[in-house]
Amino acid sequence: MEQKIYSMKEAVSQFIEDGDSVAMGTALEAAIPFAVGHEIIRQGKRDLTLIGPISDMLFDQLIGSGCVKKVVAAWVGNVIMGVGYNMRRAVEVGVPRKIEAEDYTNLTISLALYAGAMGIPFVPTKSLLGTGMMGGKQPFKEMECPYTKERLALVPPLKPDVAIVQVQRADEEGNTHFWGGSGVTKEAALAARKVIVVVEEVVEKKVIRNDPNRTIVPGFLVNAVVPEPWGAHPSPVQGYYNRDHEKYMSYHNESRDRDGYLKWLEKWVFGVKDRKEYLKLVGEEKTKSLLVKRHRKSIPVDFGF
Amino acid sequence: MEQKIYSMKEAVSQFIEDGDSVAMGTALEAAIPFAVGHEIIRQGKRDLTLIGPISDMLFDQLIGSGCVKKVVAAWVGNVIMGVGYNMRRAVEVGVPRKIEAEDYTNLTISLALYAGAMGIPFVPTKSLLGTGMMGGKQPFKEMECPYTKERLALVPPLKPDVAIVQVQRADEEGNTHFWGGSGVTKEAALAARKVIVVVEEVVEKKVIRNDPNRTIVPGFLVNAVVPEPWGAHPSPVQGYYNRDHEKYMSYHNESRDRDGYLKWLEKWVFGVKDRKEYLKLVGEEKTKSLLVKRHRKSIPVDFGF
Amino acid sequence: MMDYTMQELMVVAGSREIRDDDVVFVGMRLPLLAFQLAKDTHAPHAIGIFENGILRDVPAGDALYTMGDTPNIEGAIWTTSMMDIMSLLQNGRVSLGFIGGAEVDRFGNLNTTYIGGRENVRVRLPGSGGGSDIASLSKRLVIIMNHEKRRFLRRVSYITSPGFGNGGNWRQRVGLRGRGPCAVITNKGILRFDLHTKEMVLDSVHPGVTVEEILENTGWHLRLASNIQETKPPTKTELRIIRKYDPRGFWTQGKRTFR
Amino acid sequence: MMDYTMQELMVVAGSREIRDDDVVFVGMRLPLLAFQLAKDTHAPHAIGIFENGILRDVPAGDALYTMGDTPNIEGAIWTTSMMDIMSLLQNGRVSLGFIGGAEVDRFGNLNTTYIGGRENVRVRLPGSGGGSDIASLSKRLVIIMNHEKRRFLRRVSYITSPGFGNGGNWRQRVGLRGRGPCAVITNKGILRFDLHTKEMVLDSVHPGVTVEEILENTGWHLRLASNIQETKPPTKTELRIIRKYDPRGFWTQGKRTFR
Repeated sequence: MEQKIYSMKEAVSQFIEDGDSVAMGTALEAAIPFAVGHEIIRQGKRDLTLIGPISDMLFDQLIGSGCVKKVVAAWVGNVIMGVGYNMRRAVEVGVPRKIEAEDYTNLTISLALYAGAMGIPFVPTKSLLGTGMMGGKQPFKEMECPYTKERLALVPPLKPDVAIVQVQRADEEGNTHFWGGSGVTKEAALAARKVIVVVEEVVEKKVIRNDPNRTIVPGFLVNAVVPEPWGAHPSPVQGYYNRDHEKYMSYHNESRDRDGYLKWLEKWVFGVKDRKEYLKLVGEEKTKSLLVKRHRKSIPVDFGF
Repeated sequence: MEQKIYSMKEAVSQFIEDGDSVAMGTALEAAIPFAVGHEIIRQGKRDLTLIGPISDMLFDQLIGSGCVKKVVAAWVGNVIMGVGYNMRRAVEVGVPRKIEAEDYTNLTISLALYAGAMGIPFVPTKSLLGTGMMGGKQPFKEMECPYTKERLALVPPLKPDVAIVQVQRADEEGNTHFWGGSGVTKEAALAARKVIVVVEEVVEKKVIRNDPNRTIVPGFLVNAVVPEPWGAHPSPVQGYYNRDHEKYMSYHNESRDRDGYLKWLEKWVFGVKDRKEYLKLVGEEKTKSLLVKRHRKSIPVDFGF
Repeated sequence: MMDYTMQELMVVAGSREIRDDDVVFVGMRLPLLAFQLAKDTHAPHAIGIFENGILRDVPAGDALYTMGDTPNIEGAIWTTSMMDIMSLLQNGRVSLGFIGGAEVDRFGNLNTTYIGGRENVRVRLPGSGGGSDIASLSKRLVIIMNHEKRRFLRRVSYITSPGFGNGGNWRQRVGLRGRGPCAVITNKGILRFDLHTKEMVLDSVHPGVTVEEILENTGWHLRLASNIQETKPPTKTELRIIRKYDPRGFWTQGKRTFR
Repeated sequence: MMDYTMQELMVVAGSREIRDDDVVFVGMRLPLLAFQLAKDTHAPHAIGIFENGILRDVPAGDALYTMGDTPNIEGAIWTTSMMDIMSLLQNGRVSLGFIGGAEVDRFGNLNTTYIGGRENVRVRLPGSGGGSDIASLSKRLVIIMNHEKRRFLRRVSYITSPGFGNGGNWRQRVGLRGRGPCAVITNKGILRFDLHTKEMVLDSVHPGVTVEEILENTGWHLRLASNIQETKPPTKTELRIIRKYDPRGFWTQGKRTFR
């Protein structure tokens, strides 16, 4: 069997190329692949198109670091604090560079990725009609339904070059378990050309086989499995750690102007060489405080015969 | 909270009306709601439209009992033996009555139910093109894609009046767990106007809450929960009992001519008043032999915080 | 003496829009608190759905800052994909949605994307998220936002989430399904919409606020309902419940801290 | 002396069409056995998918009669919806599909629905199931069926699963994606398709069968490949494996019993 276990450095270097479209943050506010994002910044990837439903801080960081040419998303900012200042600077004044934005809604970015996963050239919807998202350079068209004669907006597929799938666990072949609200994770993975899975734990294949309904991506679609504990911090991973709210607040304040952002970047991304060093900077006291305290275990079901 | 626990008799009488379209057998060869089907026959429901992907014997029984006006399906027969003789007699010579058939494929009936669940008036597909399923009274249209100019077939939504969801367990409010290959179960339930859930076991709500990713239908869409152990026999229910292959073979032989079918019907449906009596007829030795012997339990995951 | 904040009053007003049989597209911030308050008071059977893929019938076991927080998944009834949740919405299964906005106009259209319009961006805001979908597709819609002249405009420069367009039967003309907004809850009062023109009308004024103050903070000549009421203030029970779900006052006391 | 059945030979021929890197849309009956045989011999990394919502990378732990049998779910890698599986197919992720049919014509079109055509039904067969989708969308397609004159027709009266229509570039003209059938495995021989005309050509003859016998059992003037081979018979190992997966001979020995 093909070897699929990679370090974060190797996986980003080998599977994300300049100019790629990358789906990230597919589970919305949870399981955001911050470790991947920071490694992309360290490796200086350029001209990326970021694809995601909402983006809680991560897209803002990649934009502020000059990695991004275009954002295809329903929302870009900092969920508890509001705007993303790097996104504002890039769109409003072209700092650090001008970026394009394709504006979706959460429903329509789901439909676009699902169309990509289903292999069809569009899906119709009753959303978008009458909004500013129609027209211009936006990808949507309008048509009359041949059945009902009602107005429909059409959403063409999104097929990311790479989907980053941040989850609890996978086996060495990339058979991937996830629990919690999955957002567009499965759709993005099924639509993508390459899939990188970032896991808290690599588990034996038996763990997957004992609960195949928990699988969100089958291994044959996966190019790399990256074991990276705490890879989603400060976002939460159900069953592993909770959200570190303060980090979102301090980022908001620190990134308010360009200099402040560069200082943040120097400290949290360039100042560390990998996730281990990053976690040292976060501090053990903090990570300990984020661990799961109130456990709620699923009750086993029988897959036997 | 609204009382949703019903006996099979009550549920069929109250929620399935003459003329309704009913989605059944949504998990294909597994978890087929035979107990529901037999109660429909006993209550003499008429002019039903049956909706399902494939139908392993159950649709054939309902057709042979005169309950059916129309079949909307990808396949109607007996999976290990081939044709369904009642389906043949109904279509070829109108016995016991002439029925209409709308012919789908497994992909397109999925898309139709999914379109129903998504609330959109069609989904395009690359299947169906060039086949006999296009044209005539069939529901599909053809169009040129406004993006790619390629030919597309269009599949309009199916919105069943009733979806029968045969599963392992649900709580009293209809929050429903299923494991195994789900076929079109979720899509049918989300598309339907009424949902009847048939369970091997009614469980405490805590069991659902401890594993919300296992939920396939949320209770607010469910009208009735029917506790009916062995309700799917002779089809299998993962973790509860295996498939009784012999019953499919003997049915095939017995239903070869109309008289044979009527004898089968007299013995297995009209000869018993409910599932309990049916199981007595099957015999304890047989049911025991079908129980799960090689257990395979899922490994718990933590939903805590 | 006012022993509550205007945010708390907004939460209470929001919760009063929730009926016991509602399926509520909850969103975050004040609407989330409104949902939790309603669950604990007059709407114990209401169901809350969240676009990341969550359906709950009990409030979360700890304070929430985002819908993806771990306590919002613990004890849920259904955790699934965004597609499934948005399908419920598009299929007409959601009876009530809440959204906020940076700018609103007299027909209830919201802009949360481009201040100044797409071609002439002055401020780039985060965008729609699920807001536009909720405004387009939920049966009833409640808007919650601050009442300021720069936010309450005659005409928004960009429609992220459609209200009634340019009024009248615009929604039908463009093909939208949901009935459009039924209330705008601000930190000064509650506004509703004229049945025919679909223009916003001042319906109630919060305690301590004057009609004049509201008119001054509205960017067009706001029409008044014939019988403007005073908004009923929060009860002690309601305040106790809100403070249980926002223990640090992050959303309702303006205390932006987690310590 | 032939110590195997023609069904066993068909299984072996089917398994030889499977490559180690294939994602196979398995189906049931002989193709399922072919997949299991290939897994245990030359294609250990092949993946099998089943339309009820199953993906497996090891054969099931007990004999299977339908894809929904409990041993087919036990030990699977992914159990999910039909939509997900069919999406893999439509999205070009399936490299090989197997289907059977009641009638086939010289361009590889299959009828499994209406013998006599839809308007003039002589026999109503079960219909497409996933067959039509697999024929339309999988990259390579292998047809497995019995070789009889009434089944091998110049022109089928109804196309359930499209082959090459009326030949040439018909598939592109009607908008189909998959490359169409690459082999027809029967109980008498193996047929392939002319690269340009897309008409069926006899490629190999099973041991003990003559070309004449095949021509007599084909409803049109069947063309012959320039170098017709004899189909390689099953090895002992192959037979042992087949009989492990069909221990009662239900599919390959014509023993329709479970005792």
